[in-house]
Amino acid sequence: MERTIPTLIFGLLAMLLIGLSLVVVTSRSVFRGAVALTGALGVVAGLFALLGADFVAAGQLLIYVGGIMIIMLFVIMLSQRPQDHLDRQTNDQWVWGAFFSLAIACALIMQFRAVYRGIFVTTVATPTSASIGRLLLGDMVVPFEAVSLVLLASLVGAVYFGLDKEDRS
Amino acid sequence: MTLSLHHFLMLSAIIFGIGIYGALTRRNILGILMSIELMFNAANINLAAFNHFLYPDRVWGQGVVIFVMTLAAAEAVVGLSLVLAIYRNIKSVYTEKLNLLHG
Amino acid sequence: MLEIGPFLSKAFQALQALVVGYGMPPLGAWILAKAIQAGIIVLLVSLVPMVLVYAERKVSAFMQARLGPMNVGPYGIFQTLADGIKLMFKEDIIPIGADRLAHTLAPMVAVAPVFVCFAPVPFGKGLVPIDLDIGVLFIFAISGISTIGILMAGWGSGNKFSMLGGLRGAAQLVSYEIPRVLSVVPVLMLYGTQSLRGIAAGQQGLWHGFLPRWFIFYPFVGQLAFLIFLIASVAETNRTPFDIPEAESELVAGFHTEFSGLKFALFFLAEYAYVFLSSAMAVALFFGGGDGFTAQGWFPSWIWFMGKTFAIVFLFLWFRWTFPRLRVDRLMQFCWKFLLPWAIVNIGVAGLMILLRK
Amino acid sequence: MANETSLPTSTQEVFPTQVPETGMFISLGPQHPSTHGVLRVAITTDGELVTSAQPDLGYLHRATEKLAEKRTYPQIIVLTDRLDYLAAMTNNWSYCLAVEKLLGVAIPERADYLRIIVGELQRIASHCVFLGTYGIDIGAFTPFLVAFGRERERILDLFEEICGARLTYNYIRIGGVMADSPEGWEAKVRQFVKEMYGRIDEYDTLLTYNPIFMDRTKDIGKMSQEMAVAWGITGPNLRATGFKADVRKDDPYGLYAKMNFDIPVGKQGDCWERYCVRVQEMRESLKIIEQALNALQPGETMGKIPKTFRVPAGEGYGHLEAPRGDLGFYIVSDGSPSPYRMHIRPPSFVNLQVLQVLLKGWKISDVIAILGSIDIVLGEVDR
Repeated sequence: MERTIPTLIFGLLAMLLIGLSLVVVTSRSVFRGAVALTGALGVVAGLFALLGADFVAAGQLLIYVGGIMIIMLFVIMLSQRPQDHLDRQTNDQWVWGAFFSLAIACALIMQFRAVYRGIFVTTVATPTSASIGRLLLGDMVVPFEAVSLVLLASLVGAVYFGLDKEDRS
Repeated sequence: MTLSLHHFLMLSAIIFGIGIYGALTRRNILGILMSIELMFNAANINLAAFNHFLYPDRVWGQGVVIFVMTLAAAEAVVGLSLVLAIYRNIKSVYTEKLNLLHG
Repeated sequence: MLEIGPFLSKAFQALQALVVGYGMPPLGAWILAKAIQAGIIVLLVSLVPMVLVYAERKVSAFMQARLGPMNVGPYGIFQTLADGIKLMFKEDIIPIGADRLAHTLAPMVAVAPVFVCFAPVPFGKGLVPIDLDIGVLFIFAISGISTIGILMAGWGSGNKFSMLGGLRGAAQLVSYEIPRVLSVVPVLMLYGTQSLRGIAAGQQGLWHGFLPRWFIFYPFVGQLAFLIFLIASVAETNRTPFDIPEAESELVAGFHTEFSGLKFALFFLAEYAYVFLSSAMAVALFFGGGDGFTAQGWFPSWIWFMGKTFAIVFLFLWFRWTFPRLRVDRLMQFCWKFLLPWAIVNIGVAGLMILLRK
Repeated sequence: MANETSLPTSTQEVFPTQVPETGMFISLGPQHPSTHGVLRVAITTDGELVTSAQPDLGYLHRATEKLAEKRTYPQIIVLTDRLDYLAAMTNNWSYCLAVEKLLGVAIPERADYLRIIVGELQRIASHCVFLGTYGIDIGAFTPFLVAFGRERERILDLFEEICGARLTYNYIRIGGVMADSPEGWEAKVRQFVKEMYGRIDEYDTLLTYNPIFMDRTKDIGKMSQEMAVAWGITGPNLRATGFKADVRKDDPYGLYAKMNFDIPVGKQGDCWERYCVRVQEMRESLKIIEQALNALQPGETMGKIPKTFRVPAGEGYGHLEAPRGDLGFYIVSDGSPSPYRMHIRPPSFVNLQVLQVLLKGWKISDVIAILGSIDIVLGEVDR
């Protein structure tokens, strides 16, 4: 009983995630695609929670759903018109793209099945925020600072691209 | 049936494949960006799964997930501001319209 | 005393023992107990907005030299109920130019996260639905989902005013989320936990025998953090003076222009539930939760908590009926040039304080 | 930015046939909460910035001027009530001034003082509506119910007592006023005036000096003096630019020459000063009412006017300072019981025209602030 419930939840989340991802790449309306992606990211947060990564799950919701996707939808609202879903949304290479991506997915799945089959874990998940905090400001402090520099650079870059031509000088 | 590492890995492989398909075939720059986000998330699922199943007493995998998310945020912000700049100049977000270097 | 926390936990234990006795597996019994608790929360979160709507109408009436609702029931207390029934039976209109899916889903996406957000709120001693270790972060993360609902409403209505409202809403909510989260960081630093119950528990007791050990009474840090949190919370709930996404006189009704009936009611429910949530968070973070300082024994802790929460809700109502609306660019300037720097300064000062105390 | 005084070159700007290349086209109205009636403003925007704005009128046109040609002179007063429905008293008065000029009749002194009292009360009531609705435009709801629902209501009660109507009074008649004030009315007006001073101070604390309100309105929608004169702006909007013009002083009608009051003026003609001039005017009106009440003596309230009369052929123009500006009635008579032609110069209509240059370059939120501060009444714009 205790074992099957996580499996059930996983199956549910997996189906939702695959379905929503397919909507993301096939939907004619970019807006609907983005909403589906938002849902997919939420489902990924659920998977993180299932994996015992509570802090990362909350971070996923906060950063992806509450931040990135809102900016994404913002840009969609600025650059799309509601009637744009009448246009074709895929290019001419979609057959080759499907073949190629299917090949990659199959290769990966076969590899994973071969190498990582039957690895279980019995430990109970414990809260992780304290240990992640120690990790980020301890062992990982150099990448942490590097990432903050990258963020700063991207912020400056985004502001620069966002300016009008006459404002740039 | 009990959950095992390869379930998560297979799911992430499928999502990664879908992401590649989207990135290869979408006409819309925004669609391509969204597909890339999907691929990022496939990788994140892997990282968290490896952390959970192989090293349950440590959180390095989760730390890396946080870095990936931060970098994805940076990527999205720059990418989207580029999309807006492109849209301002050529009034379109379709990739085949970006042919200024085509002569 | 009427401490219902221990009583409730005993009742749930008895219930679980009972159903296990009838042959239900322990996990099933646990899920049943949690489902009942969730049901109580959903009921509470659905009922509180009705009280708040009535309070808002009465408070605004007294501020505006009039009586407010008086006809339905004594002093009009059933007015909200009547309005709710009216909204339920109104026609659900979807405009021709609308994106039907987004238009239908938007109110649900806006309202669903609120219920989840109440999970880690400590309503009193032993009255925490789920004592999450990442409580504060959890609430911020989940409540961010509601913004998607606003954007979907703005896009899905197929209306320029709604679209502008949605755009403004996205910009505003993303911006004010940042100082709101940062303003809480000093609290987390000081008490060393993200659990709302833990934070509230850390604020018990008195300084010098009369001043409660609430975070708001820490010199400088406490007041500034509360101020930033309060302002950003008002902005997050789209209420005047930050109601530009639904600015009535400019954008008709912004993102919910095209919504009628139950869908409109859901947006309303979300707004008031978020007001209640923000107030409850402020009480747990800054006002010691269910702590009753010197008058500790006079009332049970959940009455203290609710009383303080409604006092802060009153602040929300007061703001709304006193201030005009900010302009959209000034709103952004206020967030990025005033709130954000001060929130960061506040974190620095809190760090210094903790260092000096060691 | 907004200093050009030329008309738009083509109708293309008014009714764009296609979506503008950058930004979008918004039809603000005719059904919109802050156009104060059925005005439509066709706006094209670039982001939130307004690139062009065209007021589009006529939704409320009732052909008042043509109707007047088929009515007898006393019957037309009823029509004037419906022009600026927030200031019907001054409409009546202005029309009666024109007819009285043609007839050459004298008005009893008491009637003239009563006219001043109700006229100034009407100005306060009208500015109360402005204050309340402008508060709503900016987003503050409380001033509306305080100014509109409390003070204006008391003035309307006073009007109801003196003439039986609350909105369309038909009180000021050719040759005098309809009826003398009822017993105790003057004391009530005195009481109201005494209390009103405090109320206006209350508005100041609630709205005028509210930092957010000042932020929304100061330096917004600036109008230079030259521009105001070129577009024929009158009333508080003109005075806010610093131009000291008031019909009550420049061309005194009735007994205003005897009254002692100031004309409040602004400096730079932004929204906040347009608002402030009106609040200041309410105080001046209170002063005038006090003086008129002190000078009020018992006596006749109607001149010697027969029930039916013919107006000698000729033309007459009467104008006065209505709450919204210079309101004029021009009447051409051919000696018959009804005018040959009547023309109205409505201040709202003239003030409205400046919007097409005043709105350009501001944000959508500012459009609402500017539109509200011009203070138009559509009943008068469309006539």
